[in-house]
Amino acid sequence: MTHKFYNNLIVQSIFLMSVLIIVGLFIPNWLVFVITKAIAYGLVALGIVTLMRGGLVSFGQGFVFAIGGYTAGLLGTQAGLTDAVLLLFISFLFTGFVGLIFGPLLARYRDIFFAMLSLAFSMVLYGVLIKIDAIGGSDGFVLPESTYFGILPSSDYADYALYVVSIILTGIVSVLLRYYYNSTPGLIALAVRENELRVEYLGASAFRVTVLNFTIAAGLGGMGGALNGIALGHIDPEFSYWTTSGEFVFISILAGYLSVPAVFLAALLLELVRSFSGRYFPDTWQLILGVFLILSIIYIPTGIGSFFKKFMDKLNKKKNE
Amino acid sequence: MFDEILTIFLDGAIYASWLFIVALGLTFVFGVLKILNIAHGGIYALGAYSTATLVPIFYSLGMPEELVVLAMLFSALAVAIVITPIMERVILRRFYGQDEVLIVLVTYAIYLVLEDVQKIIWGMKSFYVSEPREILGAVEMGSLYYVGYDLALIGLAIFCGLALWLSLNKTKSGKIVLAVIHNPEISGCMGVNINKVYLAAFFVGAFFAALAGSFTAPLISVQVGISVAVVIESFAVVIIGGLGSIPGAVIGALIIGMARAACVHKLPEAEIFIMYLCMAGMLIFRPKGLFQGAQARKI
Amino acid sequence: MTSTNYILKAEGINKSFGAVIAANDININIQSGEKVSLIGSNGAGKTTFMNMVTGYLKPDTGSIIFENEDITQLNPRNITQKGISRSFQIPQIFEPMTAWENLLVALGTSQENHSFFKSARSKENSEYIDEILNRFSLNEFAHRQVSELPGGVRKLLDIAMALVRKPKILLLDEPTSGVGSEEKYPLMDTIAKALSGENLTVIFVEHDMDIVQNYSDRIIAFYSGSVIADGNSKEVLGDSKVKEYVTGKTQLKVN
Amino acid sequence: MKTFRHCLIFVSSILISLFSVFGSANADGHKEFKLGVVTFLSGPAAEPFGVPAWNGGKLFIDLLNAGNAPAPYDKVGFGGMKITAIPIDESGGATKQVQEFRNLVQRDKVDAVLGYVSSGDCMAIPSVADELKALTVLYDCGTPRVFEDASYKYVFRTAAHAAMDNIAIARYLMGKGYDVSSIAGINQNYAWGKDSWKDFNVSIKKLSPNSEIKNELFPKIFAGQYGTEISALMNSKAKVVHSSLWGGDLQSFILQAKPRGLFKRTQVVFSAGDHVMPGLGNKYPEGVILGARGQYGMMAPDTALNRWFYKAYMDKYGVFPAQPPYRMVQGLMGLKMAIEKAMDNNGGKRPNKDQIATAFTGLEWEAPGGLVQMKLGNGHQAIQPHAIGKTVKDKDGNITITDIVRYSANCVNPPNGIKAVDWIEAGFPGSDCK
Repeated sequence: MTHKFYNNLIVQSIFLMSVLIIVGLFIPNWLVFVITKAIAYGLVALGIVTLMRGGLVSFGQGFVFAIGGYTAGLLGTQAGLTDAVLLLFISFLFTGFVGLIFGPLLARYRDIFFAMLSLAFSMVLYGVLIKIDAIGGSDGFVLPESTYFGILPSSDYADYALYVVSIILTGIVSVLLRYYYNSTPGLIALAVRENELRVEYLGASAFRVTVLNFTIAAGLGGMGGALNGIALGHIDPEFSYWTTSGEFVFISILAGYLSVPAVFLAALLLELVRSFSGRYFPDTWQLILGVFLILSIIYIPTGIGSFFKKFMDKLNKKKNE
Repeated sequence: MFDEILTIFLDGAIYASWLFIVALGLTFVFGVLKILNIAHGGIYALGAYSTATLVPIFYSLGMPEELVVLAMLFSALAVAIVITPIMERVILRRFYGQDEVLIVLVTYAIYLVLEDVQKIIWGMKSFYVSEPREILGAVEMGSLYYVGYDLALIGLAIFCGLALWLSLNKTKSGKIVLAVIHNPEISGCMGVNINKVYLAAFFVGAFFAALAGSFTAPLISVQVGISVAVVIESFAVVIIGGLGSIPGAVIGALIIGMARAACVHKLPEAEIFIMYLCMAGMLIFRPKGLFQGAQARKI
Repeated sequence: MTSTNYILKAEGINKSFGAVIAANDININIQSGEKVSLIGSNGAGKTTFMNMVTGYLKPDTGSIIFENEDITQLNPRNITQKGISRSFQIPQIFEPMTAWENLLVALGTSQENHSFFKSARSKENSEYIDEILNRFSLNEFAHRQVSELPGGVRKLLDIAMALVRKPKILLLDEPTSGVGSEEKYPLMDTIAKALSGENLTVIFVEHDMDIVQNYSDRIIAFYSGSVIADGNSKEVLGDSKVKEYVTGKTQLKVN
Repeated sequence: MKTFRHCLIFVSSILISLFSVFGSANADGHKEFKLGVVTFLSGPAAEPFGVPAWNGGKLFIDLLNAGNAPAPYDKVGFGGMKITAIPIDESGGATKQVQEFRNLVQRDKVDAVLGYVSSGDCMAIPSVADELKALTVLYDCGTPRVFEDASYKYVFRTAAHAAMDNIAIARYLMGKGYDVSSIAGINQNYAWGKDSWKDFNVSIKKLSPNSEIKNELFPKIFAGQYGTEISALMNSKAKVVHSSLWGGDLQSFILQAKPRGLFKRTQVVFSAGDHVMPGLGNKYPEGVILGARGQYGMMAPDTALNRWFYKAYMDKYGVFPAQPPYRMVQGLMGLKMAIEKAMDNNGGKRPNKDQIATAFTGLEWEAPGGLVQMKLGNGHQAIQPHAIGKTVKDKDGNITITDIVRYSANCVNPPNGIKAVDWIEAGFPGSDCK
């Protein structure tokens, strides 16, 4: 039964990825780019969702987002490494490692304190980044154009190449995370969310679960930051600013913690709302975004993911009958 | 030498006073409602705008100059009276008892809305109300001139802090608020109207936010975008002092104020960074701030 | 007698909360396989003792020895891993999950070397959980969300979760509290049945003297932080101090 | 279930409204020139820069579309094509701007983008612009590094960079015999502020080698509170205090420093000081030496073109135009000239962007602030004449500018191929001051 489930999951993901990759050829360039950006934000939000499954929300994912972005950027400008896949992977590993270092420091805290301390860390990083002139200070710097396995795509296809890479990457990450969520440690994380005391009394470490989730979230955040940096071709300390972190939290709350695809859908939704309101209401886009945030928190408090789950449950029930 | 120390001390004290007034409402609202109100910065900006609007009207009515402080107080009060029912009653109240982080997000959304509300009401124009700053004249301190108004900010900060602290600890309603801070559920069972306490506490917080804006207005050009930095500065103060603690806010403001003044005079390269450095140091050595108990874990 | 005979030893435990003395020079030795009940009025120190054994509280002085190892300063997690599990007066279960999932979490926490790529709902795990559900007669509730379950079932589930790890000592904190009087015996029977066949040391806190007499072979009576009687049920329940401070004169019905 | 329906309605209504708006925007006229205009519409830079600049831009675009501008700008729109402007808010940082830029080019399919006040944005946009082959006019930002560190095919800057402002101020101080034996600076902590201070203090040291730097302050941008900095500047007792602060920061600095006597004790110079004059009015201090980043506003040359523009702006908005509208109009004029030149070369047909880029390179045109010449950065970076003056109260008590000294473009701008800093360090070789 379990094998079937995973086979299904993998088959489904490959199918979905192929569809998206093919669709990418036919949609306008700007939408390809918006989706790539939404994936970058979605990856970070997926990290927060992973934390949320353990009962925590980080208001400072800009911290790892910026570290990931700067890692990819500096490898590009300083070490001449321009392969997008490699950059994304290295950023993932490096920020994951950073998460492993900072995780224990933060894992002692819960609720609002965790959120605020993570926010504080991101603001400290912001302070550091605007101070270091060697990496552009508050102006940030431009990233070199990315290559893909040694090939520099022509500018017409650069966006599409990155889109394909990010779709595949997201597919892999989503499947892996689904595995993790369904595994025993993933289940224990959910239990920590509900009753940490009991988890300890059952002999498992809530601390360790939190550090693990924080590390995963950091890695994902870093990868998202790298992807965002590569896609835009520019990074600056704004990556670590509190308003950036706020957007990630919003995406994860909008998505809820029940479904992985919902996270990316939420990210895309935010990206579209923001970019269209910025385009058609340049004077009042913040108002529109704010009202959108409030309304969606009021009317979909459990997130889009809960509908996904309900739908899937219904589907499964029908299948079984 | 002595001159320089005096200058650093005065500059630091003025800046710290400003920070304290800005952070006071934030830390108080957190203490009572457990809401970290990002929209605090937006209310601050509204306070500044409303002062910039009301003070010229006040002068045009031919009122005596010295009483302009009343107009400033009134404009802060007006902002709090308008904003509290909308924010607390209409929006935030729906979220009580839900995840605190969700509420932070809601206040962030409100912050975004307030940013554009300022634009819709007051447009893109800058406003100047430097007149109140001229009442107290200038004072010679060491080799420098200080503006009396700036020095009076120190007094205002002390007054605000003491007033809030005393009314919390020495009055009956203050004690009720303390009881709610300690345990809202039990206080509710004992007959305290929690909703009322929350409304009042939010009002006080909003009033201090607007007051900070009102008294900053004469120092700056009031225009769009003045709130974003305030959010993070007041946040730094409460992180250093400990969320929800009034004495903590005093210390937090003093640490940042003094450190910044010392940097500007002695080590200007570090100035931009010093606030974050204080915050980082505090996070590493005492992550819950100076005035927070150590317990944070459920176990 | 050498200490090896005792699975759990409490030596000279003192604990106070400000002016309240919760443990006053407590010395208790428990042998493997004993079924011990702790009695005493509220605030007598029973739960404090239990909390100190499981590491939630640290004694001011004295030490707790489990299988010749000092566990006084260990935290609840480490103590659980050593083989002392507990249940709670108010069931500590994961409300939005089903009973089955609750046990799955309990099982997961007892396993080492987790794989991140293997579903927790594996065949082995399912079989084991079904067996436990069976032992506790919980089968019919397996796939219902626990927040909807009746009190007695919640209690059973709480205990079942503690037992998943196959502990050496099981501490039950008022297993029948919050359960209707007519359900108490069936509940205790189910528990006793589930625990039978294992050489398990059980320590439980209980207020109902009938249950105490019927399900334990040793009783320890607490009063105001001190142990005032310790022995078999006849000795303890007949003790004049116990009558005065714990059971009350009239309530006692000796079989 | 009810909430589910709510959610569905909510999400779908958002999507529908978004796409309907998008759909309607996609209609593409043939005789139309779509121009993305990026400038600050929110945040602290909106009031001093973004909004007046766009006011000037809007006014000029309307006049062009109506064919009401004087020669040589009297053709309708750009070479007969009506201009449709799409304004975009510049706030939110360089990264957000890169994204907005892509949206303009890829989604709205604009024919050109004109914009960018912030130096950070100007550093970030050009590489994307070239990657997307999008014609881009940087109309305002200051940092000299855009075309010194790299070269771009489709990017043009139609105003001189900040080196000119600071070199001219240094020349003014020397020329008028001010005491520059000690200097101090307060500049924002980012490209603009740092570059400005460096250009200024190196220029001063070249012109007066014994000059000593007393104090260099770099408060963060939009700090708003300068009490401590003012004390430090006054304590340093420097003879000259230089600042490139702008917008709300400059206004706040002036408001805070004035009652403390900074402007009385010290000679203060503002490298971009005029644009806050319309707002501050008579609160502006006397005796301040200031530049306007060109011959703009009160320091504009007395030409027919300038008189026309000054009056048009004044009539429409009731306030005199300071540097921002001048600079945007200067950029629009350059773009117009380039397009029309390319059109002529193309036999009167609508030129493509490569043809426009070729025509733009090395272009010269007469703007209200004087002759603009695309001489640096291999024809992509403008130079222009400059003016420095000093504030004074006129007999009605109004603040105005006096003692104006004009500098030719070649006097205060480096020649092509040499970095501004290097040129200053080398002692301004080849400079031609009349």
